[in-house]
Amino acid sequence: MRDGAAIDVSQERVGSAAIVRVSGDVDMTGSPRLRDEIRTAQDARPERIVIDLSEVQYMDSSGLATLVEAMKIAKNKGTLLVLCSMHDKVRGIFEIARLDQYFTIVDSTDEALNA
Amino acid sequence: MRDGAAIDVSQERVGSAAIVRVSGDVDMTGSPRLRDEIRTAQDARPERIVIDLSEVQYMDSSGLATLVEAMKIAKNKGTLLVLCSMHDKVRGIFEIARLDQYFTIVDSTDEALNA
Amino acid sequence: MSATRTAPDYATAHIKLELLSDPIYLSGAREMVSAVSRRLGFDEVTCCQIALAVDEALANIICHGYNRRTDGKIWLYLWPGEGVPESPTIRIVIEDEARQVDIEKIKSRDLKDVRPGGLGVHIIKEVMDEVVYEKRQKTGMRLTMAKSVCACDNNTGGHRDA
Amino acid sequence: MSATRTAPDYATAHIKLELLSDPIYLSGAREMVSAVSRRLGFDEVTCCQIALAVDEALANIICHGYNRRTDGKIWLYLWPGEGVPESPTIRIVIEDEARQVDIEKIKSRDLKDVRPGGLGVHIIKEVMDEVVYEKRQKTGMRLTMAKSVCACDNNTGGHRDA
Ligand SMILES: Nc1ncnc2c1ncn2[C@@H]1O[C@H](COP(=O)(O)OP(=O)(O)O)[C@@H](O)[C@H]1O
Ligand SMILES: Nc1ncnc2c1ncn2[C@@H]1O[C@H](COP(=O)(O)OP(=O)(O)O)[C@@H](O)[C@H]1O
Repeated sequence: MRDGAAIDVSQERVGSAAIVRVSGDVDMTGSPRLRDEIRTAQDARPERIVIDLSEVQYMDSSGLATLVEAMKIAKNKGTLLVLCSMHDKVRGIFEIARLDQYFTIVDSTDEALNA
Repeated sequence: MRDGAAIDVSQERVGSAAIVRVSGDVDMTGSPRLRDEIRTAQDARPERIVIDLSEVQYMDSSGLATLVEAMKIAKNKGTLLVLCSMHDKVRGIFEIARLDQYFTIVDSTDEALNA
Repeated sequence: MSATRTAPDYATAHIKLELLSDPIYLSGAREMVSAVSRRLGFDEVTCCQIALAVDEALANIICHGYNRRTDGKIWLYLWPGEGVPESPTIRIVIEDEARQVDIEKIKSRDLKDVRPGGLGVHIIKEVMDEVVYEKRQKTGMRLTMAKSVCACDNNTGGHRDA
Repeated sequence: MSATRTAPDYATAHIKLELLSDPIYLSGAREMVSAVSRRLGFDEVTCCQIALAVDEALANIICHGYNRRTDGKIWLYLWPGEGVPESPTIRIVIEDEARQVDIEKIKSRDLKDVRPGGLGVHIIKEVMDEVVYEKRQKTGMRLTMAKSVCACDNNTGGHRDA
């Protein structure tokens, strides 16, 4: 069966950090896949998880929920979680939800790896 | 009244050439505006008309009709008409309509000015 | 925010969309609304916000109304406002045949109590000018939303402080 | 290409869109179809082609069927195919209440006779696998279009030689 998700998620290990790259629409069909991938990254217990949103044009509250959950787990495990390369359109929804201060949001993966 | 067109058309004179720049969707709502702008350019009798399609993501047969008409007028007046910077998605419809050979299509405005 | 109203005048809607409560159709519905908003004269940011509100409303119907059943029906009706493109208006009504819930229960969590979920209704209310939930006559819910941009102000909404 | 059929089973459509014959709604309809096609598993190029076919069909109904009246009604019904995302299928039926024309008259100009216009029907037939025009029972026309991509072939259509 088709799962109807228009999203791609992959990850890469860079030193002690895991970079999770997302592309597509992070909506109700795509969020579960992002959640799985972040979980896998977290299970490997990296010091830092960078979530690269440069290829995300659309996110709804299911995406926010996924990232809030990831942040809670990261805080529990003492992992640093950083969001990077967010489009303005996507940042808008973080602001509406008052989550722009809750997350560490930086402009590039480089910055995220060194933040 | 709104006219519902999601298109912007402007023109610029560069030496003996007129460059017509289009952005947006060239569909039934947008084509008449493109047609008007090309007419205005043609009325000034430039040696060459360059139609820059770099910002056009979508074109339907009304756009093709507008460009075929412009080409007929150009041929009549002895003006050179060149299309440039066409996206692959847009080129597809020229191929389907077998119009890719009818027009002079080049990659950049520079090339179009010197073709 | 929970006034009881009579049913809208469906016959005058410019667009009616009926879709199954399957999440794979969320993107189709929101892209349609976004494209129409653009043609009505809304700027890019506002079009995205209107699409987001529609997406959140539909996702809530699928999750909470139909409990993730994918064969429920959802209707979306759209009316453009009269007027110039500098002051576009859009009115959207979304209806379902899902379970009816008390209007007071349709609300997001406290924003300060950060946890996964509980943001959809907040987003809808933040982004749209008018948001009214109500029970339909016999079965299901109705959500009426409207958004206008006045030519005279630059507030396209969405970033106001609550 | 002009077989007479019975009306489709409207009740089984996953999506039904009713819109006014106003060109400002063309983009909404095609963006919806494009987004749904993407979710069904079609590649980017094919999604654009399916959207183009829908746009051409609607534009023809507005121009030729309703003579550019903007208050006519148009219905679009959409069915996804059963099956895996590697072999997506989509079926689209478009109906109107506009004037009925003889099926033989619904055809584009000779491609070699280059002149403005006369390409829409050619594009629709080139881009879709199945294209059937017919008169509806009482009033108006019906266009049935389908497109499939077989997992086993790379031909996404549209660039075949006629
Ligand atoms: N269409 C709906 N039908 C039934 N209940 C709803 C609907 N929309 C919202 N609700 C209720 O409002 C609550 C808050 O919704 P929301 O802010 O979107 O957060 P979430 O969906 O994550 O719970 C939901 O938990 C649900 O109880
Ligand atoms: N929906 C329709 N209703 C009535 N006639 C149509 C319809 N679609 C196409 N036609 C007829 O088919 C002809 C060819 O259409 P098309 O190839 O799209 O070119 P054009 O629209 O530029 O004439 C039209 O001129 C018209 O006579």
